[in-house]
Amino acid sequence: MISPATLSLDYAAAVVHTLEQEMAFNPKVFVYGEGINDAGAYLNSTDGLAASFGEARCFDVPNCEDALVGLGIGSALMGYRPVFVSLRVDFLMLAMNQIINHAARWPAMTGYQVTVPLTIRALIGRGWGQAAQHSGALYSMFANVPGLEVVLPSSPAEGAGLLLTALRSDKTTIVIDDRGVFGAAEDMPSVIEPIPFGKARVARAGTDVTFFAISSMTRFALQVAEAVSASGISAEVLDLRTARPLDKETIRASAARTGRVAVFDIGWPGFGLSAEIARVISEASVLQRPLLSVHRRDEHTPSSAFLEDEHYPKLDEVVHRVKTHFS
Amino acid sequence: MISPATLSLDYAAAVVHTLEQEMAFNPKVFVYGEGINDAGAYLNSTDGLAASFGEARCFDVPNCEDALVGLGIGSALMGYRPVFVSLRVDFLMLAMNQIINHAARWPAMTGYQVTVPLTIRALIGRGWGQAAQHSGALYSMFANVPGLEVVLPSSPAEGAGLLLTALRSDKTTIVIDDRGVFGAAEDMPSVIEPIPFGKARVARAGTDVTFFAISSMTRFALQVAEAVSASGISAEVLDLRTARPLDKETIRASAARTGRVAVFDIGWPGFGLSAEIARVISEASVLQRPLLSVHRRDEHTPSSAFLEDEHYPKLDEVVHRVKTHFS
Amino acid sequence: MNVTAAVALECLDRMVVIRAVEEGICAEYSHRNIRGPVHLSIGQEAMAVGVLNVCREDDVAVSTHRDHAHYLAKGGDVGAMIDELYGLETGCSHGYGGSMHLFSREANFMGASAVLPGSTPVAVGLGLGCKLDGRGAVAVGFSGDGAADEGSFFEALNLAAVLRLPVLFVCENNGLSTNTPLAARQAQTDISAKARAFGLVAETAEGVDVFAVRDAAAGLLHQVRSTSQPAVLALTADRLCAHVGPVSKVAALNPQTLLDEAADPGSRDPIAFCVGVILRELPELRGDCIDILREVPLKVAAEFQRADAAFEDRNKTAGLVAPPPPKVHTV
Amino acid sequence: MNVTAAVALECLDRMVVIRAVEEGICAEYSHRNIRGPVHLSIGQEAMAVGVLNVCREDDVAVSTHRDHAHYLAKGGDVGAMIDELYGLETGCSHGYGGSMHLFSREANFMGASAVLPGSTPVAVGLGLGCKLDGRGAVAVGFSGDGAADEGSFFEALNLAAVLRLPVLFVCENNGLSTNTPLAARQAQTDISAKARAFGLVAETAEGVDVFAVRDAAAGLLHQVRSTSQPAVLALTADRLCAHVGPVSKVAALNPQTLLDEAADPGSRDPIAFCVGVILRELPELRGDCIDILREVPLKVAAEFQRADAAFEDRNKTAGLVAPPPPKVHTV
Ligand SMILES: Cc1ncc(C[n+]2csc(CCOP(=O)(O)OP(=O)(O)O)c2C)c(N)n1
Ligand SMILES: Cc1ncc(C[n+]2csc(CCOP(=O)(O)OP(=O)(O)O)c2C)c(N)n1
Ligand SMILES: [Mg+2]
Ligand SMILES: [Mg+2]
Repeated sequence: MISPATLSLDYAAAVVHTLEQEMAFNPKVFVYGEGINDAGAYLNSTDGLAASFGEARCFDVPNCEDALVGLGIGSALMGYRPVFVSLRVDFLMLAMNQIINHAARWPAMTGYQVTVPLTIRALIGRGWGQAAQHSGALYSMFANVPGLEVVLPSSPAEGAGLLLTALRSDKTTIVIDDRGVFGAAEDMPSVIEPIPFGKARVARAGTDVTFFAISSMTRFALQVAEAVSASGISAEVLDLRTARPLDKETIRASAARTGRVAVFDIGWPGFGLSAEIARVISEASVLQRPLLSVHRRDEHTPSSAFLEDEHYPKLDEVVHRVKTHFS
Repeated sequence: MISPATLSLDYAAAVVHTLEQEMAFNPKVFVYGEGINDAGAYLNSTDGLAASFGEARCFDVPNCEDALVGLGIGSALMGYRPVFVSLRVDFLMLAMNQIINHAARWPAMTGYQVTVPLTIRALIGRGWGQAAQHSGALYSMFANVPGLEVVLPSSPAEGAGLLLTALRSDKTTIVIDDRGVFGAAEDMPSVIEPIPFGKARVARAGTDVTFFAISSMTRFALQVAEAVSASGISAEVLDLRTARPLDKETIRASAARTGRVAVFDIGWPGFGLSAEIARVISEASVLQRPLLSVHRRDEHTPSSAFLEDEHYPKLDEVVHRVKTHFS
Repeated sequence: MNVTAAVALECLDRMVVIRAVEEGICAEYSHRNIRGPVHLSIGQEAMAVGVLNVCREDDVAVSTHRDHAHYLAKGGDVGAMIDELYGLETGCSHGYGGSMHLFSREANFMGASAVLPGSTPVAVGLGLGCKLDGRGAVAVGFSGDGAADEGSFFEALNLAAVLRLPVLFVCENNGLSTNTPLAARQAQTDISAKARAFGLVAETAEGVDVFAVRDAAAGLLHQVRSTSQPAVLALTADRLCAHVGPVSKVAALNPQTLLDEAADPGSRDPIAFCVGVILRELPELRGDCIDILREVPLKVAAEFQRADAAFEDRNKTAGLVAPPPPKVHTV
Repeated sequence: MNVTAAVALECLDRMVVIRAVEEGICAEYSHRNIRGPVHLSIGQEAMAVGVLNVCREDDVAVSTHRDHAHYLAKGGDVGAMIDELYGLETGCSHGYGGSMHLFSREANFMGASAVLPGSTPVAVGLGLGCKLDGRGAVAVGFSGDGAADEGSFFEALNLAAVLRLPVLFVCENNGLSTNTPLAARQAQTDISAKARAFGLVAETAEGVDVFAVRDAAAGLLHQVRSTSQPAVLALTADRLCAHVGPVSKVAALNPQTLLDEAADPGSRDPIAFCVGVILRELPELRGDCIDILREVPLKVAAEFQRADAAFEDRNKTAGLVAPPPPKVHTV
């Protein structure tokens, strides 16, 4: 059977497809996670891997995040390319000693004689009343740390290409799978090509204002851009793709060109993405207008559907803010 | 014996003095840490507490950071005011599940019906070849998180007043004791007064440029300010004191006044203090000159005295950068 | 059965309340006014009720993602819990907690963590608080067998033992973490034996029999309270429901079905088991049992109706869009 | 003693190399060209040498803050280690690691973590790598008794057991974590018993006798290698030095002193103990022992001189200010 040149896949299928492609290509790649081979586990993003490659290359493990990251570091030091899947980024808090003190630092500690090519996928996302402990977007604490790469794909095709780069990267890479980008399908080449880290994508061209977005907020930013175009505001939307490395050049060039910027973040404001973008811009140039940051409320996520709704930015309100702020 | 109105204390003695004052005043306060009652433990910053208050109120514990923070959270929920002392902030990575998912979130999870008045002191600091795992300044990952307070005193008197506020605060507070502020003594009132969080201190008045500094970098910034004053640059030095809450008003007012800012940070640049300050400024006003950030290199600390020396900002170089950048 | 008639009925009543609330969730969930993950305790009610029935009111408890039974057995208000499930401000956590973070200051139910094994270290701190308070209260920390995969679980046990804190760690072993069996996660599955190796007093008991749980818990609580040393109670029972979501695997509460099922002394349904023990040992309580089985569900159903109406009312101003049909979330 | 003359002398030689390097550190430290915390292994040499002497070259090892003995016993280069202490680019970690992060790719010494119990989970991953490689190599993870306070230590043991990984966890119990005794930190101090409760094969052996360590390690390594199941070896010895800093509590290496001390079969100095065993069981090796004790320190001293000169040289361009007199850091 000849496979078609283009496939239409949703995020989960795109992740599975990419893992299958790379696992077939590179026998050093393997995947593991808590309950990983359960039906529907990880929102279907590991479906069928065990069937295709055997349970030796896609295996279930006990609940022990710290040891599980250690498992990845040690095998990575031996030349393997482990992929640890964590159902929620919040659960990685149990593994911070291994991630920050070990995965990120082991290369430095040896004078850069070793690499730790470990990939950690972790889900984040809003909705369904999961409250404070199950909806965190704790990615900026990783993005602060040298030695790590932090990736936040905005769509299925982006997820595929960026994951492939993670799998091939020699650094420990945290790939944040945002529930907000699951669901809808998108066309992509059947042979996935890697998308380089640190290169933002122009999701929409524009001249008056730049929207820097990441993860599921890219779609949100595009919606805002559409909405304000009617008022004569031409917004450029940049999908940053990776929070570390960050595409400083593109950020600065676009900011210099439009002189007006807004940041669309999935996390908290303080020491977060809008802060980092402000730094990147402010270190090189000046703005004509104050920076606008769009982000979840600076508090832990409530469970109630009513409160949760208020926790996240609302399209109408943001559209209104953008209009008054920049026009 | 009448105690003098003013005492001259170094940082460790100031911390001990503050703890003694508050432990005498409030029987709910107790202190614990690994090896806490060893001679010279924690750079002498717990000296004599067990002798004064008994080992029930200053006790040694096993090496188990996660459980130790849990110990603090649980007793705080019962109305106590525990103080956990960690020799290095890096070791708190083992306790991130308790700190981020529990201490910071328990109030939110209950709809703010409880508070977690826990104080965690953790040392950071450069020097003595301690390499990557013992010299981290991992405070910005705490400052990203609602529900936490993050305090970085710049001197003995500041350490005393800010610690007192931490001990009385109803939130979980991380107090970062920077080795760079130990050593020299400073005068302070013998009865310590609390210093409010979120209020920056003008460490030096100036008109041309604002230096935002924190922790031991305040002294460094003052030295730079002195050095550039000879070239006719009048620098205001603001000691931010707390990274969360941050004194947005003062930051914005000073930035608006001078239009030129530099940030003197003890941590890494990405998603760090200079990022956050850039955000705070950019959200309200514009700069006349690009923001300058002074920080350790964006890599893990090497051990070698030669390499370590290059890892941290050098006075001469920074003075040169400030002169060319702002004049 | 080592209890008075009143206590026997009290235990049954509490279990039926828990079951009725969870059956209410199953019934109402598809209407999509309850929005959020729910981890039911169907099959596990006897563990919560047995332990907490012999606790003092001023003993403090903390729980996990599967906290309904613990909250209710500790004396948490039924209506406030249901309001919480509906996301109302009148909920026991003011709408911030939802199913996984129930809280009741009055009942000394100090909350629940949905991250493993997060509430276990917190229980150690509660134990320290109890000890410092000096009033003889004990902290009870509930966890599952999956939490005992995590290193922090044992770290907490050791710390409590070293500091001699009055903590009863109750590990509810349903043999599963989501769908992964215990033997695939722990090379040695005897959790009490591990606790003993860490220097704690530890026992294993059958968790389907509320009276056996009660006896085991009473013995350990007495030790914990009198010696100020922690103990572990490992209980085994079956999760007769999905890991998460409104899926029960037992027949709905109904006096006749339960009386039939109660005839089987090997039943794994703790309510049928309890009824069976009562009928065999105190047959004169048959009528009381039937009353409980009949009346409790009615009262609970009324609470759901009230809360559902309040949700609709509240949503008139909020105008939330109904979510898509509930998917079975695996975790 | 269950070894050939050659192996006996090899073990002694390795221990003397370790001791000589650490005595060199003590001698040179006050000159302040070695800048950084040093955790010596004086008193603990037999544990490192006994275990690693029976390892294969392709077995991989990781260690802790107290890593000198492990690095050297695994075959790490002496000169490269000393250069590392002096912060030179020629150091085994190119000056990035220092005393606590020695590394040798050639010796399959994969590094060391100075955060508890950080290298233990890493050892589990190395074990997985060994298993996947399928060449019969084993991962050896060294830790102290203080690391076994931490939950993550047991989590790692369990994971290795569940996944059936070839890992030998060597827990060097010197009874202290900085200055806090084991009994003040663990309610039950038998670390092997805990490991067994987690389903691992575990043994305790005397860590002062290099030959006893060797035997115990050989037995466990054979099991680990042939069954691909992890094991724990808990060893006891005394730390005859400060926790950190250049403070030795034994007499400096000297043939006569050691021969005298060797007469005491209860000596806690592993080198004296080893010499004693050799003299009693293979008295014809007396001359070889004396040669080792005399010559090794000279060779090592020459390396210090070379490195010290290189430091001075390098500092001509760097112009580092001499640090204040070394303070005794407690951790
Ligand atoms: C640290 C962490 N890892 C993974 C999860 C996902 N998770 C939620 S519930 C659960 C099962 C836990 O099993 P157990 O402790 O036995 O409780 P049970 O669900 O059986 O009551 C898992 C793995 C989590 N909540 N926290
Ligand atoms: C997580 C963590 N907590 C605390 C420390 C501080 N610390 C450094 S060495 C040490 C003692 C460890 O004892 P042990 O594991 O027995 O090793 P030993 O020093 O006895 O060789 C401690 C507590 C640390 N390095 N890491
Ligand atoms: Mg379970
Ligand atoms: Mg020790």
